[in-house]
Amino acid sequence: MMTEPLIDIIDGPLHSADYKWSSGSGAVVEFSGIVRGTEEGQLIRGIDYEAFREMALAELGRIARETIEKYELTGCVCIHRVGFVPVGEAAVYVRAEAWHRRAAFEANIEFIEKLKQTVPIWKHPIFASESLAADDPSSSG
Amino acid sequence: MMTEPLIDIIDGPLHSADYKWSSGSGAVVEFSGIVRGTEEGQLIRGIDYEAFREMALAELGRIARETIEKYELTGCVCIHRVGFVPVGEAAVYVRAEAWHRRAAFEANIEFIEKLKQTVPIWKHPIFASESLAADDPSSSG
Amino acid sequence: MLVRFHFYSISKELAGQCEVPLDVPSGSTLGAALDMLFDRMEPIRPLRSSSLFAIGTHYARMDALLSEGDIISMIPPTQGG
Amino acid sequence: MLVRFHFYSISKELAGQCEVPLDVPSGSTLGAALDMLFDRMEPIRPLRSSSLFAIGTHYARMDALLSEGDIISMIPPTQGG
Repeated sequence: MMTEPLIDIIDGPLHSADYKWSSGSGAVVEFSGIVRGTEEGQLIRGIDYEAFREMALAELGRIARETIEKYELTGCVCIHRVGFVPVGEAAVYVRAEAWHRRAAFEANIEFIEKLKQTVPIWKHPIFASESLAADDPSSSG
Repeated sequence: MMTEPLIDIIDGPLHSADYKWSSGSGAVVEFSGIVRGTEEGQLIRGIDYEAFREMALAELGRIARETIEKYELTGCVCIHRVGFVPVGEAAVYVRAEAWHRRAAFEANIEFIEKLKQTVPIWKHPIFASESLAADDPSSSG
Repeated sequence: MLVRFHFYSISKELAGQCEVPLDVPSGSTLGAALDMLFDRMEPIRPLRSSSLFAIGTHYARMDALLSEGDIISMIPPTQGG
Repeated sequence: MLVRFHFYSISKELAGQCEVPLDVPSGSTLGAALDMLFDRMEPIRPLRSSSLFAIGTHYARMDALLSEGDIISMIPPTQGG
């Protein structure tokens, strides 16, 4: 029986340990993409992610099923966060499980490449300067 | 300042979520090597790992420092479990953190290759048949 | 027949709205409907060549035939991950 | 001078013990000490070519000079990970 992927788009913090791995896996490779502190050389507070949710779920599911089949994965998880993600927190999590580690690594790398190409999710950096201006009472009226 | 690795050899279950990632990481790649249910075609209950502990720690530290330097890692964790590890549980955990995901993936893959080559740890599979014999009162007296 | 265009990210910002209904001739292709859309909405024209388009939740080619009520999403370059 | 050999895994099983002390001439190399060891301990001889050897916690070459009290570990092919 073909492995079913676990795919989700969530609005709050990502807890990868919540997703148990499958029996039958010999290698589990996990990737977490973390929001970095700068965007185009400027300090940011975080990134606001926008998604076309139904299609993003459909695309992630399609990529997952292709990857499971190609690499004979025993498990596959992909969770993408939307809304505001502060610097230092994970915006995306991909897990590939396989009998051998090489398949798990290659599957994970390929999953993320494909995710970046076709999944309808966009980012809007929130610059540190913006937030400081917004927090400054002297500039609010 | 060079990133310091976190290296350990432990006797009980491995909880990778206990090791927080570093600020400054944009990509976190984690590998868990899970004990599989068979060894040389025979069902097993688990694997008993034996280590030359001081040297294994020294070798893991050496590999970690080499990998950190080569891939400019912002974080590096390696935990190897010793003693009996049941089927389905992780025997080894490697994490590489970097600014970009490619470095984190390559570093992790290389770390495990090196670990397998030089770290003095050995495995002793505990076959299902052995355990059944040991559990069987009719064969114990 | 009526179809609806949905906009996201930069296409939403430039369109100034997230949704536009459009009456197109029955049997229109996606490409023909887009020609009509971009004729009317000058601000999003520069994004056409870099964007993909989906009918429902699937990417579609320009020769795809539209049906009454289709939702066509304009997908500027994605940035997930 | 006295050095000690430590055995692990299959080398421990074949040696039937985890540690063997050996008196070797001052200034002996690792290779010379191993020749003495394997002369005495026939059961572990088949493992020599596939094993590495460490002095303390570092892998050592056959021409490494031993010191009084050194601990030499016989490392059969490793299986971690």
